[in-house]
Amino acid sequence: MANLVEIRNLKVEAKTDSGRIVEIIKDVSFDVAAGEIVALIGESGSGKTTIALTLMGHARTGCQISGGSVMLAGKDMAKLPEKERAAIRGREVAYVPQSAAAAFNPAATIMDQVIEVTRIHQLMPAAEARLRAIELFRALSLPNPETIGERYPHQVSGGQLQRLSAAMALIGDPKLVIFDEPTTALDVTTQIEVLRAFKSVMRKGGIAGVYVSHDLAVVAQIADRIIVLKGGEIQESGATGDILSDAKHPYTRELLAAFEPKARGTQPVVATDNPHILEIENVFAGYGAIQVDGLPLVSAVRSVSLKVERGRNLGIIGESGCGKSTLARTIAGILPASAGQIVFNGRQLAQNARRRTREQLRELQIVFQYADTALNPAKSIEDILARPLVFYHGMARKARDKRINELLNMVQLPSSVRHRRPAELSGGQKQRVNFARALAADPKLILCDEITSALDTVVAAAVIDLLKELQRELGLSYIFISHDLSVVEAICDEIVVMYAGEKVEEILPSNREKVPKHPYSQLLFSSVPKLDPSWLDGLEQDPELVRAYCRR
Amino acid sequence: MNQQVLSLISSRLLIALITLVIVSFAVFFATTMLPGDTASILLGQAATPEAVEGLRKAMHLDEPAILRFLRWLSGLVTGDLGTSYANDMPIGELIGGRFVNTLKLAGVTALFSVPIALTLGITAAMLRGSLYDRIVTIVTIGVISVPEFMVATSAVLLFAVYLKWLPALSLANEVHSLADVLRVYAMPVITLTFVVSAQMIRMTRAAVVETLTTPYVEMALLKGASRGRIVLKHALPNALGPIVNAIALSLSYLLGGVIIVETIFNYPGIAKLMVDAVATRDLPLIQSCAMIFCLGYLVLTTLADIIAILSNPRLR
Amino acid sequence: MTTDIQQQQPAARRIGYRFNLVGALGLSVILFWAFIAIFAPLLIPYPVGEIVDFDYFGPRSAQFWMGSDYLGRDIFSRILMGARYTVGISLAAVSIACVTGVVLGMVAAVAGGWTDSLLSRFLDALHSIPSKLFGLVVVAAVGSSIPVLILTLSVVYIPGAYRFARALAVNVNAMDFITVARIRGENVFYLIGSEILPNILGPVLADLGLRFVFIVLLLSGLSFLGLGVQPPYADWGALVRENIGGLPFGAPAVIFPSIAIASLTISVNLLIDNLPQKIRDRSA
Amino acid sequence: RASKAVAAAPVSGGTLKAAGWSSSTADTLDPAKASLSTDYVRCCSFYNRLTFLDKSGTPQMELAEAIESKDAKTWTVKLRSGVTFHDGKPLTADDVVFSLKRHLDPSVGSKVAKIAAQMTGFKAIDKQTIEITLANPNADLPTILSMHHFMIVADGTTDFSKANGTGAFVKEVFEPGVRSVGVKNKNYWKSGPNVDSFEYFAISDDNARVNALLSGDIHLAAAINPRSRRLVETQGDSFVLSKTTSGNYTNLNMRLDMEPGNKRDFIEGMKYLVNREQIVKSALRGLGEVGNDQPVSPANFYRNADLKPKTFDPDKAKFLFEKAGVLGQSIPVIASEAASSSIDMAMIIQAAGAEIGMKLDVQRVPSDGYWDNYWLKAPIHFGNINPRPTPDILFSLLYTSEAPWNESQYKSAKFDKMLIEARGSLDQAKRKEIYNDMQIMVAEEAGTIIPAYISNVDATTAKLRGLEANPLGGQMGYAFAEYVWLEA
Ligand SMILES: Nc1ncnc2c1ncn2[C@@H]1O[C@H](COP(=O)(O)OP(=O)(O)OP(=O)(O)O)[C@@H](O)[C@H]1O
Ligand SMILES: Nc1ncnc2c1ncn2[C@@H]1O[C@H](COP(=O)(O)OP(=O)(O)OP(=O)(O)O)[C@@H](O)[C@H]1O
Ligand SMILES: [Mg+2]
Ligand SMILES: [Mg+2]
Repeated sequence: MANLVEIRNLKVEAKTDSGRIVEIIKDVSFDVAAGEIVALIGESGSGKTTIALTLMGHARTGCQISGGSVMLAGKDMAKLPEKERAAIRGREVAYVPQSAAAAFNPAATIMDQVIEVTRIHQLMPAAEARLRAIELFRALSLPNPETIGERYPHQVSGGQLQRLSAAMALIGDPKLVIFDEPTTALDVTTQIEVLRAFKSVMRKGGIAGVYVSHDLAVVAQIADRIIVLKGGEIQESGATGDILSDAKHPYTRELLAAFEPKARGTQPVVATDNPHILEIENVFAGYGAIQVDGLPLVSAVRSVSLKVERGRNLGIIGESGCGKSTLARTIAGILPASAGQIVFNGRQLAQNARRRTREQLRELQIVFQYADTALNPAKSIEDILARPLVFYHGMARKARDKRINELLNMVQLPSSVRHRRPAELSGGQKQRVNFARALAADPKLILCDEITSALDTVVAAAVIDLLKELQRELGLSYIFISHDLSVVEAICDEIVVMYAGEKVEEILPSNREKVPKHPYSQLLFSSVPKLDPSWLDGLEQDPELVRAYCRR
Repeated sequence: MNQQVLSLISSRLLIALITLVIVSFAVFFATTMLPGDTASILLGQAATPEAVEGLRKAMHLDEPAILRFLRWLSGLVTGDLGTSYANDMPIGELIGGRFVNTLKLAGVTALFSVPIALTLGITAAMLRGSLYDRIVTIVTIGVISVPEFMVATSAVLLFAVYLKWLPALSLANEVHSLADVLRVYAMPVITLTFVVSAQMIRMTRAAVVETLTTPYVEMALLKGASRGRIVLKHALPNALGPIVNAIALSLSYLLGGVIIVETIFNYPGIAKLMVDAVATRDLPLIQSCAMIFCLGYLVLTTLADIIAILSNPRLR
Repeated sequence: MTTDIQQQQPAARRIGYRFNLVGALGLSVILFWAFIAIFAPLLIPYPVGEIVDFDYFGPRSAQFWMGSDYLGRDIFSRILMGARYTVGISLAAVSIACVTGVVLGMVAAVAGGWTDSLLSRFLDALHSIPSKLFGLVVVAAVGSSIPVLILTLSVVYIPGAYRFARALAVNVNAMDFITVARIRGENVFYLIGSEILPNILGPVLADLGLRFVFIVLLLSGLSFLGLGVQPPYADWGALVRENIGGLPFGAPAVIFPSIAIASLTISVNLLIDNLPQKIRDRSA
Repeated sequence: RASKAVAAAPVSGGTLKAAGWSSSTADTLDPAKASLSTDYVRCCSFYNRLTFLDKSGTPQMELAEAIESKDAKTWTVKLRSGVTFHDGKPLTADDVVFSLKRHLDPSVGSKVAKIAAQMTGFKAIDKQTIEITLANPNADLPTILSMHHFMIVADGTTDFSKANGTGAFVKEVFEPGVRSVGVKNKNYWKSGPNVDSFEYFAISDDNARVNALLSGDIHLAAAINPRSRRLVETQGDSFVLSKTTSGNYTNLNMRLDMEPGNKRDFIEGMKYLVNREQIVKSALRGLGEVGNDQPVSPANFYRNADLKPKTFDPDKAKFLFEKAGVLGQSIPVIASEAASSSIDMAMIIQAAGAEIGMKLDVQRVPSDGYWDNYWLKAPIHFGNINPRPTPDILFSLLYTSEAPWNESQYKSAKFDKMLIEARGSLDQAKRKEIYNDMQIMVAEEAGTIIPAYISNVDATTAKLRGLEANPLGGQMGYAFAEYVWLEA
């Protein structure tokens, strides 16, 4: 037996809501050698997680392994009785989930959950397990390794939790660890630290790994081999270097292409008396009761000023929690600013959306990050798009129908989606509908809050292209919020970097190379992974800076 | 325990207090709106104008309602519940023994029904979709659907009249030993267990099923944990809030809703006392009983909320 | 990408609601009783109040299909007519309770602040009064008639429906699409009617079913206490109650009304537990 | 002593447990306020009266040794000697004067204040003799004094919670609305009681009461529902039914001063519409006797046996209704569980009316508040009258122009005069003659339909012996505890 894992002709079936059986994994075969890290990469829904879970002999409810074998160290996980499977889980193969925040039981301490594996399989006495856990915490460069285990999951940061879930996987000394997009939910600055920790621990222990991701650049840093999936089938597989330099399959090339920086012609400024569509000055906003100084208890945005020119785009970046969304919500009037001025189209806006006129509301639209929650699941796409048409423009049935078709056309959706409900669309499609609804109002400015963050790279690139095209046609302006630098760079003329509620730097279009001057901006820009496999090992960041700006 | 928990708990207590004040207003004025004159009802068939007048004076019934409300409220606060119109006894004395009886019955019933309901609810959730689960579900629906007096009467006929294992009445005063407790409380407890468990079973099952679909439960499964461990260690602690809430609602039913059981088993509890009080238009007694029920409900639900707050480590 | 999603759409899904067997069974029993309730006066073999049998608690016979009651009346006719009251009153009460409770719950969730606290406190206070005793006091105060009965039953269950709907609506209210509608400038009525209601409809319907069962039972509980429909008519609970003396003999007069109650309530629950996916999914 | 005449010799010892049907927190140990059967039972076990009625309805002496009068206006009561209260105090004339005089004080709230009002003078002649003066002659005083409210309490008692009487049992426990327990009075002046202790409570639910008896929890279930008869009878020899027809009745009252009772033909028609046989058979399951619309029961000496009940004649009724012009109108009839069997009776009358096109709208109202809100007030409603020992009490309570409970607002000066006349007469034959005429007047002219006299049926275990019928009511006129015994 040469390989630790041998998957042969794996088939997984799922039962859809209407009772139909569909094959979501079609005839997949691959191997993982001992100590090797193999990456599974592909768009959302391509079956990455499903395959990863079969390695544990598990299929989510509604799914079922219907054919093939999953040999792990000589045992077929697909056919073992449940009891024996349970005995292997956690001991020989362990799992690091996509969202550690959801995978930790909120009601138990971290230590209890980390050493639970040793308890279940009676691997060692609890005291010993605890010592070993502390060792692992240290190895994963977690702060306060001695005491962090006594906390509850909500008391540590996302990046820390992700590393703790790795400790949870490693405590049973598994031969194989499965990582399911472990860094997707993290900030770039945090991602680096987590990746480094994973890499060193795996190397040291000679542990084999299956690393699931849709981000080629991340995978490039950690995997020995890459397997490209689409629609439940393997498209291509090969050593990391080969795939990056010499991809054969068109889908892989598409993935790679999403990384190439796109040239962007600066938009001509529309000549009017007032070149600015939006000017905000010294805006303060936050949450909680208003204190004596007139500011809220938790202040999330402090003294931010910015200007957006007509027909141009402004990008806002910064780490999670720095106040980007708060700022967008303040501009939109959802969260009234506690101080400062917002001037839109030459006129001062009321802080609260309730006191703005219908016209003002119409001209300034906002598109949210999660298309899922921004679309009413109980309504059809048609109804969703029709409402602003009726509400703002009082359109009658016929005109409305025509306009809906136009809008769908604009966002490149077939008119057949009209009668569907949001749940029947993919993530990218939903985000387009979301955008079409904003367009239906005929706005002048659209606030885009992380509208591509929930999409995978290929789809996100398509959405960005669409935005650019619409801007050319309709002369819109965007404020584009993201924590992904490449996305912002692709579309924006001007970039604002925020940190802890404040604007730290403004990178103007005149600065053609976009070289940041502020140390935080520098850190942020340098943390974006590159396609180069040696990037992570070669990356050197000022530890002083890291300590100052990363709340790990 | 930290500041946040303390402030959450104190705000819950404050809410309960406000509700109680609203209740006391509502109770007092709703009851004074009951038609019929207490004095003439008390005299029944023998009411003559002179007798009625005499009685009204003796009972302060000729004073305005507001005055009586204020007097009553200040009495409540100082623990003086007033005097019964019907028999001139202090309400505290009238209610005292009955209330203890009600608490006893509720306690014994809770002792039986809560573990039964939890066990059935949890096991049904664990074996979700199985034959066992379906049987439990159907049986609980069936049990919910049978009127209480039907359950009680059937139980009496079976256990008391035909089998003669248990007494048909539940005479709380005859309890001297543990064996007596079992004998005397068996019938009402059987009936009430039927009545209150079904709801608790449904709620427990739903709450546990909900947590069983969470990622951390899947994670536990992937750690190789057994079904029992998954449910007890991972699902249950997180389902505690809704379960405790369901238990609180059921127990509050045991305080005030058991009128039918009290009637059939002739159990001298507080619900029957209130029904009597309505019949005799004994306003102070009605008001006190109503306040006790509301207080019981509020104490239980507030307690459940506090337990839910305390059991949520995010708030610790 | 758009095309393959289109292919995944099974054509059959749009046609209508799909019930599974158990759900269909529940629905048909309910429809059966609804039919009986509507056409009862045409179906009854004997007038409801007439004493037709010299015996009492008579056995089943060709003449009296379900035996006779404690006065010697035909229980079959009484059950058929009783359907009117049990189904009608419970349905009316549950509708009023749910509509009021759900609307108030949604308003509280959307409006928040003072409105929410005030409504919540007030309905909590109402909730804390035991239902049977509440019914007793109300009937003592204003007498028993069908409208009073319906209103009493609905008032008893409004707080529950309110709590339930409010909890659901609060979750929906936190969703971005509500924010989108708000900053479009929509008013409260549009928000609750068009944005929130469709999303909580599934669970609300499920809750309505359970409440229906409780109302049927409370109605029978109230008739135990002597409140309820006017003679010679009687709801099923009252039929059980007035004939319970026949239980020791296994008299059909007490068995059949019990079966009727159980069949209705169990069916309602079976229907709810097996509601078509399409309705059930409309949850927050 | 009647009960002693029974062949089997009484056995002493045992705890007697019995259940009545109603009790509430208004339960009292004050005889003047007693209003529920449970109160009567308790009073009978803790106190004594001057007289009591035997099973034939004849007054017998209890605490009195003799009660005499020459003109039926001034009465002399001679007390039994050697009687002591539970606290040891001997019984004297002062106690009797106090006990009787209380009823005249409005603040006491006596239930028999109206009847007691005729006793205008009380005088303790010596320690053992009292003189009572009446406002008008009344030959029935010995019978009146047998009413449960006229129990003798110790002079000056204001707190009745000790139930300090001269009765067969000494109070041990009294919880209003729950139960009372008495233990054998060792110093009882009569022989007896047979049982060592006596516990009494109420089980308001009819079925529960019978079930408690059948399961052996109690020895006697009072006033069982006619429907339960079959259940008890199927149990074989271990249980016994004891039936008393004492004159309790549920009646339909139509006020003569209101629509539609002010139309003679309507009243007449209703009397023909009531199927008395069916009421006895279906509603009462045979536990009753057909009534003839007047209150003097078949057990009573003064009963007019020649007065026949109206026959059930729907056609005649229809004719009369048509004549009164009420046919086709919907006429409300108020019934309630408070007036026992009234709902069933109402439905029987309603069904008969439906046959001839007479729409009677039966409205069932809650029992609580019924006597206050509907009885005597609604144009057509049901009443329920407990047995009273004499026609004089019945008529003066229910039918004279001044009667407090004149259910149909029957007013007749002639009737009033006849009552005074009969009351003052010491000649029994003469009185019987007057009373017979008065019964006819009531049956023909008043708006009260008395379809049946309801038998009171107590169910007991066969072990309970010595229970006899009594015209004062079921449970041996509520005084059974003193006389019965428990066979081993
Ligand atoms: N329980 C289920 N029932 C039915 N279909 C399912 C179920 N789980 C997943 N699927 C389908 O199986 C396919 C593969 O899902 P999977 O979660 O493995 O994708 P993925 O590559 O991990 O996607 P992502 O990047 O979004 O995590 C998808 O088309 C999904 O819709
Ligand atoms: N409703 C709220 N109540 C209290 N604090 C909040 C609330 N919403 C956000 N915050 C806090 O305000 C700060 C800014 O949040 P904001 O959502 O604007 O961040 P962001 O930059 O959009 O982050 P992300 O990239 O994660 O979306 C954070 O510290 C956050 O914890
Ligand atoms: Mg996945
Ligand atoms: Mg954000």
